[in-house]
Amino acid sequence: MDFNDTPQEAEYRAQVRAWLEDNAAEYRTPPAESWKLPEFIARSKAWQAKKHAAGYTGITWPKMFGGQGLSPMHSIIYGQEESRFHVPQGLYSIGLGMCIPTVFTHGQPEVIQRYVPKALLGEEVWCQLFSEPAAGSDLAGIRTKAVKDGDEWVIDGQKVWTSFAHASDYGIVVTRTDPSLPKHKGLTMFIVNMKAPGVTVKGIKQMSGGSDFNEVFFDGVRVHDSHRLGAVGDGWKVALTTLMHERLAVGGKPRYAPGYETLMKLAREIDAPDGNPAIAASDVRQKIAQTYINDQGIKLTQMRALSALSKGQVPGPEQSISKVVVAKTMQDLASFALDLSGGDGFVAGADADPELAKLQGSYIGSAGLRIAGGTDEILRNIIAERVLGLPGDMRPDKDTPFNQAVPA
Amino acid sequence: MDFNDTPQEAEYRAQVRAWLEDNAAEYRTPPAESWKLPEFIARSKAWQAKKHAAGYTGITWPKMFGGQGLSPMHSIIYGQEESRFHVPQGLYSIGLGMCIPTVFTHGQPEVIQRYVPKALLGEEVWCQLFSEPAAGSDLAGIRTKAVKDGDEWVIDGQKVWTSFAHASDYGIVVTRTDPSLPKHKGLTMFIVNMKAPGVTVKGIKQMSGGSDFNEVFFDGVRVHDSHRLGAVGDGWKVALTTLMHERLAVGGKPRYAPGYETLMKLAREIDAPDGNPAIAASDVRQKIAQTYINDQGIKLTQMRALSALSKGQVPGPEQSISKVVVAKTMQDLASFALDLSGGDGFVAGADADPELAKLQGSYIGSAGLRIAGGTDEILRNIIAERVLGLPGDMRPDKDTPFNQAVPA
Amino acid sequence: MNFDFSDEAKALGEQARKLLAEKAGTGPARKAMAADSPAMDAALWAEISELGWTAARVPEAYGGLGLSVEEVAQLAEAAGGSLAHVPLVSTLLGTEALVLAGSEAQKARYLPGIASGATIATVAWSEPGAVNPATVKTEAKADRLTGTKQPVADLPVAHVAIVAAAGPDGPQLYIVDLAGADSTVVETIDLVRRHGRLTLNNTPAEALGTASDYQDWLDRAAVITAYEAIGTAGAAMAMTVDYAKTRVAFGQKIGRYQAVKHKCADMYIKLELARAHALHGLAMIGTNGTELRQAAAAARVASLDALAYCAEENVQLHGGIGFTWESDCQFYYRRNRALVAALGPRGWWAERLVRALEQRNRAAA
Amino acid sequence: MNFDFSDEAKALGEQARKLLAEKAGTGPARKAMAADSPAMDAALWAEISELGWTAARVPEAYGGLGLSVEEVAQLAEAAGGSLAHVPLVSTLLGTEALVLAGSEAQKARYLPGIASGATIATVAWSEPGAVNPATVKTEAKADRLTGTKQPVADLPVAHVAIVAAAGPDGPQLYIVDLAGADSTVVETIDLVRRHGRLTLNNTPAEALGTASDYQDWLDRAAVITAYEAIGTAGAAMAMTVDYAKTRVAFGQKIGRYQAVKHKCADMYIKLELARAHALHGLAMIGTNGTELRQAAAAARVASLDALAYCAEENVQLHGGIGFTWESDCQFYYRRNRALVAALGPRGWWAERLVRALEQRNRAAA
Repeated sequence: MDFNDTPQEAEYRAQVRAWLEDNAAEYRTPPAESWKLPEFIARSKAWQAKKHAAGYTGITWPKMFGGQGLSPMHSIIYGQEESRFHVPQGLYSIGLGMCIPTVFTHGQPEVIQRYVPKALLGEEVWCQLFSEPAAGSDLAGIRTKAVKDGDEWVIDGQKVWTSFAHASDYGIVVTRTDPSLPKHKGLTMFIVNMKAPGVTVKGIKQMSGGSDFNEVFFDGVRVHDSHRLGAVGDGWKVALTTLMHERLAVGGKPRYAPGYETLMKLAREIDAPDGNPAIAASDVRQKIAQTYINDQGIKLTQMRALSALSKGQVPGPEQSISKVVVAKTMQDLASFALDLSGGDGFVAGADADPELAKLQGSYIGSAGLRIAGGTDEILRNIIAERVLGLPGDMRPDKDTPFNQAVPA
Repeated sequence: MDFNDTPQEAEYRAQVRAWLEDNAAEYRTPPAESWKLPEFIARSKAWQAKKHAAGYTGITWPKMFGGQGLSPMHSIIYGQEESRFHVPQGLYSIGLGMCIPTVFTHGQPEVIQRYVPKALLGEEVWCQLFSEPAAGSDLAGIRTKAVKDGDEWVIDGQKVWTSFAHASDYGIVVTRTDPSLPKHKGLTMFIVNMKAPGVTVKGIKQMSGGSDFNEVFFDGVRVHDSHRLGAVGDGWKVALTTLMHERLAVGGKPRYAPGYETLMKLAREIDAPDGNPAIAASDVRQKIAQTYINDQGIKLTQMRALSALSKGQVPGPEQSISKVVVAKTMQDLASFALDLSGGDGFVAGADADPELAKLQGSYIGSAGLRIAGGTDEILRNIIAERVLGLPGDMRPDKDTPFNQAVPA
Repeated sequence: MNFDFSDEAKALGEQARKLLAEKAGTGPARKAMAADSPAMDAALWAEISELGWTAARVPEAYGGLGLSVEEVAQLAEAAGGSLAHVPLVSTLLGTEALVLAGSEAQKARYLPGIASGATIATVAWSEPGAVNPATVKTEAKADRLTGTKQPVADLPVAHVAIVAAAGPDGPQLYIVDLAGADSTVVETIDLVRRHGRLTLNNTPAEALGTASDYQDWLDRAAVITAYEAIGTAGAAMAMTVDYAKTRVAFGQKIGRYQAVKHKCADMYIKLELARAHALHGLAMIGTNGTELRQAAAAARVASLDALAYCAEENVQLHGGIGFTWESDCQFYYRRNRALVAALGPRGWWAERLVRALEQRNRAAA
Repeated sequence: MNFDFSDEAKALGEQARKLLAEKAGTGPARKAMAADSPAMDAALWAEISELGWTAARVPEAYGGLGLSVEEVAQLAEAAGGSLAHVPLVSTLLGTEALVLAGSEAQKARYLPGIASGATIATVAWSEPGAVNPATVKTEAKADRLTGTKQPVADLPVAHVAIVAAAGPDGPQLYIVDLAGADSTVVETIDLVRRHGRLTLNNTPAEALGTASDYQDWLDRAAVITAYEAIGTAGAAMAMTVDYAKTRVAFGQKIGRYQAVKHKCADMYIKLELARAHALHGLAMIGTNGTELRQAAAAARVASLDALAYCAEENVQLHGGIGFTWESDCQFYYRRNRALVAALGPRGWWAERLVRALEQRNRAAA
């Protein structure tokens, strides 16, 4: 048992590393101040084009769609190496990670030809339009409707929690095309032009003050039938393949989130109630131990999955515990540490103490992380049902026509 | 605000105390060894007769049924004073607390006349036959059936968790008299003679090794229709009034269960990992604090309810949190303290250390307390639904004929 | 047994909750959150002063109503539940210190103004690097104080600060007149309640009681702020319960799911435990009972636990919408941190509780 | 990356689980619980010795198979999951000490017998009043030990005990031949596994390695017993999940209720975290990695947490039936306490983990 690359993996890693050394030199250190949106987009596009030319895009995609036809392990190795640099990140993760695989799996040939190459090259940005105000955890409860009109469909409704909608050229959208069918049956998915008339994008301000998501309003937006993904009424199945790609993404702790070391450092500087440094207090030490066990346990669990990938196997279900552990551990750690720090941890920006400021950000941010991408409650359901085989919750509306379902 | 009796309460307490001083002197100290069943029953009967003669039985019952017609506060004061002595306890608590009130509320006059006085005098012991192997939390799922045969009913089935069934003369039993109706509708309650042919009582050994409950088997047991309690098909409603009497019982921590003082004492004698006495370790101190907050919080909550009673009001719903807090606190404390004590807390009888032995008993016993009289889960449902007004769980079988219900 | 609020206190609480439901709440809190909004709701302050809330605890001899700490608790709970943008709890805490430990002259100087609402008080114990009420480093020399106090709740609107500083026998309270004091605004995680920094540089001050009075005041302050936290936690719980009764997912009201409903039950359980200990604290204050120290510390710890749980799970059970700026969840989530900072962290108070229990056990032995 | 068991270890584990599913489990455990039953299942012991399980870790030079600690972990998990009434884990822990720290002569004397199954080993560190592996008080003077060891797992059937005693440089291991030793049976909360008291009164013993070897052995023992605990916890979880899939209440399988299903999910989460750290420990043993101390301590703590939770909630989710003597829930509930006692409590290991993290941080600085 070891944590080393196989010879093939080591070779690929060396090649990636050499290329990054030559090409990502300007990103060796973080930017002095964070980029404004236009600069972020420009830099993202330039970096994607560079990667594309060198063969580091679509690493796991089939070659026929412009990909490299390599294993997930190659993609992970590239990601590990790239993460040592501060290159612009995130603009393409939804589009290339989820939207385009859905397009080339379910789209018609001309549509694939039109959209996939430009997306991979980074020329066009994509977003995913699934969640709605009344359909969060219960994704199949969406109400945005699409009505056939000749060769076109007319879309009306509202989506929410859409990342990068304001920077996107296209999106994939799930709509309800037949409300007389049960909720999972009457859905259809389309490609939509985000610049089309009738599309309005509005930023959502979060509790943290940041604005990472958007609301998107559709008001009589027209889409040609050629831009349908999958058959009419198959939207739920198509959406599931999209979401499967999401699940493969490793959901660990946010890169800069505080961990047990933060508490260890803080506790050396703060007095416990008995006047000794807090690091000597056993309740603080127990919290350090628990935080290490949770955070490091998830990292190690991810390594188990990587090992399976490395052997060409499909990872087991262990991964599904990742976010539910990481998010609550973040909140508990931040709460404990801020408690310990008294008034200092309550003053905004923590009076220029960067560790405390990070903990404050983590206290707010973790509340969102416990929800985004599946709440703690939904994830426990998934673990219990898909991993342990327990029966699903009662779903009284499952077989009722959508337009006749009455909440129980 | 004070914790004092009102003048009327103080007068009653003084009277009770004087009577107990005169009459319970032999019970001032605990018995050298615990009584065997026949002695326990004999002593219980003698003590009950003495109380009855002095007017301390049926304190809250209407006078027409032989009671004293006094307030719940009087009953509580009597109980508080009696608990300072080690009188035989428990034989009549189910019978007089739950069964007989059901009998005099729902029974026919001749039946009341026949049974209530002897029960109050302690001559006859009663038990309650509700739970079944397939009907624990879901009490309305009982299957024991009663079939009409002329003026009589014939009962077949099995009950479980019956306290004192082996010492009882009579019991009240819920049966299914019409399985073609939905589960709550087809039930009927009867008085049953526990010495009748076809009644078999078998003790249940618990995980603790003790045997506080019984299984009761009914094999063609005949009951005259005059012994029906309430109308045919009204058994659920009748059972609810019985259970309401149970709810009024204050469900606090078992009298001799370890509390925060136990941990405090233990931690002075044990070394923490750093070599200092464990009482100096902040995680131990936090556990002491949390145990105090939970246990004492429940005692104080009960005092809030008593204050309402004392003012002649109906206590609020605060009481409902009692058992769910107390049982888990017991388990957590016992587990923590036994952990702390290493091998010593694992050796049976804890090598003659009475504190550790008590903690071991508490570790096992608390697992039962978290279940008996409503599991943690059922109690949280009750708090959420009855106190906070949240909707009930989905009950797919609620309106289905009992004999056609298929588990979802 | 009479372990309950007096009818008078209940009536005042009822009045307070009714008025604040109308004049305060998350709507006004959202307005107050705006950077350019006033540091308090002056109209509301005038109205509650008029109603005698600030006079409640002030003895009649100083123009007050001479009511008990039970009334103060009711007001604190109402203020906490409504997030009222007024320096009521700060003033009540300052009043309690003056009533407990003030000399005749001090009472005569400050209490009439407090009773009328003209004088706003606050308390200042927290310092950079001093994480609990026992470790204040501000120095007192010949009735002059030197040190930095922050974050101090409601400092931007206060006229007088009750300041904890290291006195001859350990930390104790001092009175500092804020006219002309060096006071600046300090931003905090709580965007509604205003906080400040008070820089003391050989600043004139007057000792308020003894080191022992400071400890006694801490007990009273713990009980009063426990009620404030109970109010805030109760409001967060009510918001969760309301949402669980109406929000539908998977064809059911989400309140039908045990994951949701059991969290609501746990909120209620934690709140009831906090209420029990806080009431115990009030009873001990009212009867000069020997269990005040333990009751106050237990009330503080239990109320902070209830508030943290209610505030955090309120966001969680609202799902995505709960994490938006537009949602009211953030008010409780942020106020949670304000109330921890207001009187020192859970751990310190749990330690104080255990020490009180040990002392009682030693005394009983 | 190859962070996984070897195929060989997996195959041995598969064999062990299969055999023990047939020959051990709660049925035989119930028979073993009877007071007059033998102290071990001799037939099963003969069979597993025959299969080479006790030989797995013994080097080939001493008649063993020379396999790695990965195989030991697989066997420990299978033993823990099946509650097998044999002294397998005790013998594996003793073997590990001999392999790690034994002299040529010591290995030659004991390992061949262990490999063949003729020699049963156990380890004895616990003492009355000594609550963790660092506080042993048994005295070592000129290769003679004086003190009392209890509870010692499998002592009634063991031939040799690896005993921790206070040596010249702190606690370390000694070998005590149990022929003629003063050993009595000690009843414990675990009614299946037998324990004993070993009274040492100037008893001949031989030092096994150094004080530092004792610490290294503790790391290995923590990883091995973590797998035993994972096995037991996994069996308790499986019992809960099976019940939740079949038991019906209120017209639904109880596994549909989120209160039930989320507890099952939490069991799984805790088990996976324990598995991750235990595997980390194995990897560190296999590569002589610098993170062994922290990995071992984390594995110990995480596996004890998983076991306590699975054992306790298994009873809870079975409801009334789970609390009966006839239910199998009690085996896991009681074994939970045995595994805590086996190598010292959670708190001590958490402290050891933090010290290891501090040391690493200092080294990195």
